[in-house]
Amino acid sequence: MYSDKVMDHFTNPRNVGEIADADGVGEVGNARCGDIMKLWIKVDNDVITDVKFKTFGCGAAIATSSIITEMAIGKTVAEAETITNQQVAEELHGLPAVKMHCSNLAAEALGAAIQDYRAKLASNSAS
Amino acid sequence: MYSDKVMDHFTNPRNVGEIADADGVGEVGNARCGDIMKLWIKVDNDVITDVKFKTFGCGAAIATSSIITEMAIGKTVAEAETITNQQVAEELHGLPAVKMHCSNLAAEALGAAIQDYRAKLASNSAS
Amino acid sequence: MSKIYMDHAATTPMRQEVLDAMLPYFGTEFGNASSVYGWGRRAHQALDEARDTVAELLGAAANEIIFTSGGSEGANMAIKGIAWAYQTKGKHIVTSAIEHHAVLDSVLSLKKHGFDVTVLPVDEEGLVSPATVEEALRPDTILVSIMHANNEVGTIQPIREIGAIVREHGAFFHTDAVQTAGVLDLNVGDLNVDLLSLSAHKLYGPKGVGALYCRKGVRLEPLIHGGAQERRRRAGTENVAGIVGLAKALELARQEQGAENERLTTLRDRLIQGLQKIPATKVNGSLVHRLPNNVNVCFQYIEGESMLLNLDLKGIAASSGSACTSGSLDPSHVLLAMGLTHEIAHGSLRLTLGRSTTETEIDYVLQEIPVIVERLRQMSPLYQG
Amino acid sequence: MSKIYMDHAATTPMRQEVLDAMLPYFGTEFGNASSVYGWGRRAHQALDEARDTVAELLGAAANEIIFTSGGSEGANMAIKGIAWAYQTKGKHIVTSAIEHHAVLDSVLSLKKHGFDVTVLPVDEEGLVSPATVEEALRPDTILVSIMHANNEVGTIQPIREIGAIVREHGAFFHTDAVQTAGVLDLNVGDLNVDLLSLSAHKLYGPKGVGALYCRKGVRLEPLIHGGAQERRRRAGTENVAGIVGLAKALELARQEQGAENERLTTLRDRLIQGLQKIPATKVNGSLVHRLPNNVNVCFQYIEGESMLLNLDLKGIAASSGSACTSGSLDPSHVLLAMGLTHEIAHGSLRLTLGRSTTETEIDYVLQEIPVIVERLRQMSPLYQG
Ligand SMILES: Cc1ncc(COP(=O)(O)O)c(C=O)c1O
Ligand SMILES: Cc1ncc(COP(=O)(O)O)c(C=O)c1O
Repeated sequence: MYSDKVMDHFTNPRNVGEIADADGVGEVGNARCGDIMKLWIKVDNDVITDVKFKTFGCGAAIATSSIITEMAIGKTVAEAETITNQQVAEELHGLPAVKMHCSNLAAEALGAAIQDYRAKLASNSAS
Repeated sequence: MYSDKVMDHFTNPRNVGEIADADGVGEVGNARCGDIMKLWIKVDNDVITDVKFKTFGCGAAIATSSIITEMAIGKTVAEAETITNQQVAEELHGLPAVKMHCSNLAAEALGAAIQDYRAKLASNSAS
Repeated sequence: MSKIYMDHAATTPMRQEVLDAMLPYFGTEFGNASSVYGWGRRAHQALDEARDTVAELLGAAANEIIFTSGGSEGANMAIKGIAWAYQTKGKHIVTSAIEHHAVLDSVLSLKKHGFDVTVLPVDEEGLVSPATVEEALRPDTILVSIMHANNEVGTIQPIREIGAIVREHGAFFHTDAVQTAGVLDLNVGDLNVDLLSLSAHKLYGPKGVGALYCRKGVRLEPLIHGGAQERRRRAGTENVAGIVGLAKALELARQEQGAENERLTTLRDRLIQGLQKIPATKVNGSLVHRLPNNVNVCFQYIEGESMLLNLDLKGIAASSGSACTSGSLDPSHVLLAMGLTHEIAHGSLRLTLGRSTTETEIDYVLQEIPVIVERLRQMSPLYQG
Repeated sequence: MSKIYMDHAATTPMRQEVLDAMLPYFGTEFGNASSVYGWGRRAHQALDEARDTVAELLGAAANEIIFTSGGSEGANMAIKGIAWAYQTKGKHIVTSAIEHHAVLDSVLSLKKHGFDVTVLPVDEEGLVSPATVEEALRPDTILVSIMHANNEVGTIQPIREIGAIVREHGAFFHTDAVQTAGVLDLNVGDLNVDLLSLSAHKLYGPKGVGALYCRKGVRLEPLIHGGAQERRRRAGTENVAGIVGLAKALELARQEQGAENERLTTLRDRLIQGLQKIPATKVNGSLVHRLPNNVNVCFQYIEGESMLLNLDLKGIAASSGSACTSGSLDPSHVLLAMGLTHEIAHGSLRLTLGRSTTETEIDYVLQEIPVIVERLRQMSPLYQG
């Protein structure tokens, strides 16, 4: 049911882990629904230089987490923010209909991390 | 579904035909129900000496008609009158449940013929 | 002469190609199509492919096909499914007097639940007229169910015309295509139907499997509740082998249908013409709007079952009325609806030809039947020969 | 190591002996069992023999057996059939929270028709207590449906005791024996049941066929109306090959059941003990009242599907919750009813053993699972390893 690309990212997920001194952290989903995604970003000069994730969830949740780290690294924060769940699914060569909500989660987690980064930035410059 | 004995009587029915100078004739059933049985008897000295039948009906109807002619011939009228549909079915080594009503018909036709014979007798002795 | 099978409307022998297509799913590919691992995915893929095949042959989309356990389940699912899903829209259902019992009894069973039923008459050829359907439609009519071709007399109904009228009126239209699937072109668009049911064993496929087409957007209350199979419209672990067999049988039938229909029509007409020579014989059903394989006649003064038994003794398998109602003692409701008397309806004989039928068989049958008819008539108190 | 199939509760590979028994009915013996000629009579006789076999194994009479298209149809037929036939007696139905969806959704579907439903809780081992059943019974209770053994956690219910209570009360009692047929002794007299449903594909028979036992004198409104098959209780041309396969599979299972259950119980316990060594692991379901082939565990901090995919990559076929509800995203309703949190229920794994299972396979699985669990936990934001 999953594409080869999904299975590749599921089997060899890229960028698993945490970033101790992350510039932004986002967490979405909840255990009740069976999907939690936590995502750390490192930003240098408005460019995302590193992303790491940890995910509790199904195959699609893990694969979308993995691929979105690859999609985000190297992009400016503004560019990364426009990544949609549609794009994530396309990048994985499609997802089963019942699994489309998982691709939402990955884009949401990235968005949450960027928001956290922005909030930190604002409070830093405010202080 | 039919016993070999039923099939034997169906394939080679005994005593098919009419008796021109019958002492009694009985007809039961109706075309609407798909079964009509007509039975002629010849009586000599209170003993049934010949029986003939014509039947419009299913395999069971034809077989029961045939066997009841054999059962009746040689019996006294009183004896023949006691033949039950149960006996007819047994003599044929059983009939399918859905066909039991046909065995009724044969005994009824014989009964009707005997009644006709008795009625004629009565009107003859009366005249 | 070896045994002659002339009861293809009752069921058909499964084709070797169909069995071959099914065998892997009885063997190594035994997975449950709902499972995520390899065995499950391959079973699921087999279902997907079968669904695509069936959908394509019907001119439908794959998600409009629901696999069933046969024609009876399909008809029940369509009729009760629409009734319960749309009861707030109306509770009136229209059908015809010559439907298979799977349709007729499904519709009638709803009466107990407060549905109102109109059973349309047919003319003496066994045809439902579109005008009668139109007259029967009411504001509260939610469903019309008219069979594509009748299983006893082979009459093909004007489904396209009826469908247009029903659609115009805003009701749903189901057709029981059990006798036409694999024989006629079944394009749900051309036929103007919303629901169409078929059964594999009538077209050289396995028994116990069928399909229901249900147009996109048409809701159905499930007949069988439970698991999420068939997009929640029909629960139960899918009969993968059977479904693969159904698709294969349909595909083969479609390929051969043109030539085979021509061949059967010639044989059918030869048989009808031969039987018409027997005195006091009536051919039932339209000679024009007729399945290529159906012959149905009544021989006056004799009863059907005793004819069948005699034919069986001569090695000929035939039927008198519908095989699946042979547990009943009433004469065919189809023949009665066409205006035949009980007496004559009891003497009906149905011969339905198929892939194995040859001219030699037809000629043998034409040689034996007159003898049997004469013999039974001589035994009949109704016959003044 | 070749592929390992440990999902026998989802479906089983068909046995060669079963296929061999079926093949004639896909070939020369293709007749419709309702037909009067030779082909039909032989098909009918095959049905009679299959019916006798099934009846004998259940301690029932032949005319108490109704052939169905599987477990889901059987459950729907039993539940809706009783509901509609006895609605004037009462409209209350009792079932349990851990039933298969075929039962649960059938019962719940009746709510829309004015029936009143009590869904009984289970204890943390997944057991329904007879006392709870007794408390739930009311004067208007017409039916109680409790499964014989659960398909997810393998818990065997006290059917005999519950049956006695229900009978005493004058209601009817149905048990879904889909998971126990071919495994446990099923004597309907001993079990005190009025209705019992089973499915062939769970016991090395074909998919798409099953049986419903319905005690003599118990009326059922048909689910599938139409032809006179199955004594007017289930219309549709009989799936002769499938029914013959069902009978053969049941017969073989009964012969081997004793020795096979012993063998499986040993393997099962070895597997459970091995898995218990993994930290933060919970075994679900009673360890005493348990099917010989069922293992069900929850690994905290990880999600079931990703475990299944990893197992699949290692050649191990398993399931997380019931295969037929895997289209759903909710965690198992069975585990939730047993008091597990959503979070933990998401991490459940079911391994169900069968005829092909060996000790070598068990040991291989025990070697791979801890690695997979650890790997997924390392990836999990919930795990503080
Ligand atoms: C306990 C139980 N009941 C009912 C069913 C439904 O059986 P089937 O898939 O044959 O319809 C299943 C299996 O899917 C089951 O495990
Ligand atoms: C016209 C028609 N509809 C429905 C059916 C029922 O199909 P099945 O026997 O597959 O349930 C049949 C055949 O029996 C039929 O001829």
